[in-house]
Amino acid sequence: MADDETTRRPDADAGAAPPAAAPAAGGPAHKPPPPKKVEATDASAHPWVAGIRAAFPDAVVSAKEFAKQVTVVVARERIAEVARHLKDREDFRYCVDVTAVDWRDRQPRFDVVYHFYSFSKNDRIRVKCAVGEADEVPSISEVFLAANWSERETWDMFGIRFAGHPDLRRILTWDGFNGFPLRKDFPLEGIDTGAAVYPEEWPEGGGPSPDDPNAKVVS
Amino acid sequence: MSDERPISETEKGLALRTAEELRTAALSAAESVPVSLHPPTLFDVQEMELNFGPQHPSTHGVLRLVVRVDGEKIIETKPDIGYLHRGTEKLFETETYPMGIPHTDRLDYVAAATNNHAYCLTVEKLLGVEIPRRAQLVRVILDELQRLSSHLVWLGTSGIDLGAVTPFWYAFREREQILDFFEEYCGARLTLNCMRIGGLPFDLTAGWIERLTEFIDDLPSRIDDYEQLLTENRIWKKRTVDVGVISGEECIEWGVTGPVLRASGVEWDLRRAQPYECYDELDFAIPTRVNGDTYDRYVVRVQEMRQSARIIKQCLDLLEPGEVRGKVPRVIKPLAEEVYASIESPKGELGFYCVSNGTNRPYRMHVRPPSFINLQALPRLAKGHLVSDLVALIGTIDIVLGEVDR
Amino acid sequence: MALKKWLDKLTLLDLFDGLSVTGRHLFKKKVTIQYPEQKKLPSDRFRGMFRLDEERCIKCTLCAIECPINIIYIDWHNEKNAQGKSVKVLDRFDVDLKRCMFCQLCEEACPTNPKSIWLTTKTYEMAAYDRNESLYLDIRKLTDWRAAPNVKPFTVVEQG
Amino acid sequence: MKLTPAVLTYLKVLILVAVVPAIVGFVIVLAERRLMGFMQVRLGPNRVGPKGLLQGVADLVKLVTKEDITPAQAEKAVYFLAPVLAVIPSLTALAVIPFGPAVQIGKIKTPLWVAADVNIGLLFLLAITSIGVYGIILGGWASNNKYSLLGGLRSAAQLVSYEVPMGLALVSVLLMTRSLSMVEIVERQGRLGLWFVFPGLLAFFLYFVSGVAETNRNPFDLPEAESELVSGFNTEYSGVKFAFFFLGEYAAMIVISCVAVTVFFGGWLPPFPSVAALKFLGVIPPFGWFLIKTGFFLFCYIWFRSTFPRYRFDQLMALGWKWMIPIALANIVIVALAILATPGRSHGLFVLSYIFGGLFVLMYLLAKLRQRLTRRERLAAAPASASE
Repeated sequence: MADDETTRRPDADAGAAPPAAAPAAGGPAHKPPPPKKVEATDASAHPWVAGIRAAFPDAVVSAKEFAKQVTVVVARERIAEVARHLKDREDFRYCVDVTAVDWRDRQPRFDVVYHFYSFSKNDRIRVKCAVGEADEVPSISEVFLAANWSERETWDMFGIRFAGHPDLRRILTWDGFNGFPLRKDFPLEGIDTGAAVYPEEWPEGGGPSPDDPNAKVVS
Repeated sequence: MSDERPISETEKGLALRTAEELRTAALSAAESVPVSLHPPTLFDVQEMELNFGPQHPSTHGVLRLVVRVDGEKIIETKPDIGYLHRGTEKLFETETYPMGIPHTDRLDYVAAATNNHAYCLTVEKLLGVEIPRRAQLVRVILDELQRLSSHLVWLGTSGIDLGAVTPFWYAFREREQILDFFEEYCGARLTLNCMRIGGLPFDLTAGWIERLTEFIDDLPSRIDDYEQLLTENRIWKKRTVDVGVISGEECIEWGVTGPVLRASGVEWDLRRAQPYECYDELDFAIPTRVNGDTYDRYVVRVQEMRQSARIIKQCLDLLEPGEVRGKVPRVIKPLAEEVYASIESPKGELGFYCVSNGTNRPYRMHVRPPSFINLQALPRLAKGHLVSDLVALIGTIDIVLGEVDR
Repeated sequence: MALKKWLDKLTLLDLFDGLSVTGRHLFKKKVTIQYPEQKKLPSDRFRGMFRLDEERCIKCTLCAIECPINIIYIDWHNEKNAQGKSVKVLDRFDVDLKRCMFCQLCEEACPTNPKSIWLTTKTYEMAAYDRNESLYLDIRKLTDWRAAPNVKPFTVVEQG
Repeated sequence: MKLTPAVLTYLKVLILVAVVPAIVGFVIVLAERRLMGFMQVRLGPNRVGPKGLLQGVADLVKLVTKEDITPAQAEKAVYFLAPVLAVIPSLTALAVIPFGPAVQIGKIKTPLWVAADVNIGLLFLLAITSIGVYGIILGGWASNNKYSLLGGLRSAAQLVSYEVPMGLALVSVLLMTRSLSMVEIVERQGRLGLWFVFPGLLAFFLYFVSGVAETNRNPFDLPEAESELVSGFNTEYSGVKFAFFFLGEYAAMIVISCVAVTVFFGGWLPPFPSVAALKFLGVIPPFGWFLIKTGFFLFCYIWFRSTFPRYRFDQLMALGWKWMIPIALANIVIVALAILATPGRSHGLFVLSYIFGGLFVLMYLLAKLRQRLTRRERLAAAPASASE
């Protein structure tokens, strides 16, 4: 990212890069990229990635670079330590964002995605970890205060638990909401929580009568 | 004006320090704020829970704060958000890339152009396309006009929060004129939908540039009017100086960006740090202040308005005839990749994180909303202040609930 | 320095400055428009009420496809015209205006020239008492723009 | 029926109770909304009647016909009593205001323009206006709403603390007049040929600021504070009860303006009654002069409201106790010294006028000059700014 096209090391692939956990991560193993098309390149030798690997030899799963953005996939258990390492050693002091991606048919199902920014490098790094439905991710809100709400949002929208989060409650939906809206199996039109009555479904002035089996108490 | 000195690199709070030091510093700063900034009362008043919003005139939308107060002193603030949650991120996943642009209008609805811009920039980065120069310049003009109008809304509403009703009308007078320019350019005043992937939907209309030049030349004198009403006013100063002080390091720790960060002495602006479009060619200053209180945030925003006017003028001078829409395939099918792009919106860093799976719809489109992250710092800012200050603080971090709740 | 500050403070200079601004504006020309009597003319590109030209429409349904919220409903069937040619005839062309967000993507998608569906009608007074009746545009309402007094036919906006 | 003094008094009371609400409804509310509109580059209400003149009537009809809601958990009796308590003192206080000079009717010279020319007028006024605070406190408390309660509490603290500087400011005027009677205060100003605003410049300033605070108006409108407490003490009130609070507030504004005119601006007297060249000003009747002056102060109220932000609660108290009261006390000493130090006991007042007036004008000009210079400096020093 800080390096531009010419100084990038496209094929300095020294480390044994394990197969990408995510379909998107790593991308299909293309031949040397055609001149115009932007392709992802392996970034295992990138100094930041090397730094993480040096500190936690078992943490880095894979690394790639696309559009001058470095993505590191790390082991789920190590994410908090990696975040601390990035903040301490690499000066990534600003936690931009925490979110997740749902790969419905993949095992493990989710990717939790972190973006960190370094003021001195003026650059971002993306850290990902694969998370199963039953897994808990170590919370980085111990490392970055800024991650607090973002992690809550990720829990709210995807149902990914963050271990050690001080206040893991739903944030955008209401307490007691059933379901995780941004999962791919959550219907786009929402689920009927009984909280709203749509005129398309009920006659004018209608709505469910008290003895209607579909009528629900607003949660 | 004497404290507007240049800030050295170390003072920016960017010196390398360990994470632990920073976190403890931020936490201890939050802890060290006494529960009461005001001397204790004669009588030991029982605590009371005050429900602030969601239907409260100065929560700028549907923000709800559960405030624990002792008399009028705030002991604890708990924001409760989500009243305006519309599942925008879910909507993006079901629609093709161009169809997502109108939805971005509804995120930060007082700054639709910057939202469009960030979205288009993300998809363009994913595609690896360059947009024509004229389109870049017009995008910058639209961005800065939007920044002006957003700051004007902020100025008016935060004035009203503190009881000064008149700046609101003056600010909205100018904002209406800016909206007129938007209307003439793209046909809408608020939900603009004024950018397309690969450029812009239209070229400028005839005479638009001349009228805009006239308006921009007149703008500084209008800003002088607001400043004459507020900047030196003793009541305004009393209400804002030393209210909600936050240091630059704390801002970074909380992830706070935008004018709030710059008012705390960190000269960081994405337009300068990671220039997009043609910001690297333009000559503009990044206003910063050092105290990090509400008054400094006010000054920074007002100065930013002046700088925006400057940027627009430069862009108008640079404008040359040409294409406004780059070569983008009609059906957009990017690589199965992921990309994050962000711009400096009026509220702070507005980013889009897009994951594509090679189809014509984004697999995942995540918004990094500045208001949402900035709002996190509100309990920290409000601690120990009075209920009246809470109103000032909600105004000063400049949230738009459409963006907070998405 | 301190003396100067006290001077300002004691003479309430800041307050008088503020009063002078409002006092000056007391006599300024007012900027508001008295709405029902005076009306603001929208710009040429203003996105307002929908109109459809049935003759120009080639029934390609691109507008319905491009609509981000799927509020355009089109049905058509083939019919032989007087020359014995097979032509498409619209059965239904409905726009659910109450959900429309006036993004103009349908107009952009329209392949005919001039456009068969357009929003630049300079019409913005769309308030209605019955949202299902008045804000649901069927083909009759969409096409009788010629009768409506303040609706402009499709025009190409001059570009600068 | 003979026009005995008693009948006359009844008549005057009737006029005060019937006319003042009408003035409030028709003139002040409309003027406030129109003037604030003008200052905010808009027109304000101009739909009801010609030029919006009947807006007051429309407001009244709206308030009277509106549903009068009492919250279920409210303290009913107090909730009902509070608006009454808010409006009665303000109207009562008008009784001692002399709107014009005494008039010769037949053989007796009767104070036609004042409902009750009591010799303790000023004291009565201070006493009766401070009752008004009960209406607000009780209303805030009885509504059983946390915002209203906060509004009531603020109001209690504010009104009690601003009574003090207000009273002290008026005391310095008492030193000049040596009488508590409102009529006598005005007549003494006429005899001296000097409005008390000149020797009492400081006292007037203190009085008017406290007066604005007393009436809960901007920049001291903390008990209401729409943006903080959502109208504070009257959040739960609607319909006629709200109208009473409304009326009380505006009547209090009128009282404060009337007292300011009477005590400091020579009541019904034309400007500079002793200057012969200005004798032609007498064409306007005394009551006319009174109205013009009162109108000016009411305009100031509106002007302040559209210009200033609102103080914070603790700052308001600090201003009251740390600044206003000490200054008021110092002012009493200054005035007393000026009266005692000079022969004739009135010469000192003139000296004081020159000192106060000269000092203020000089300081203002200096400050203005300094502002001009620094502004030019600032513009010169900031070429980066787009304001050139």
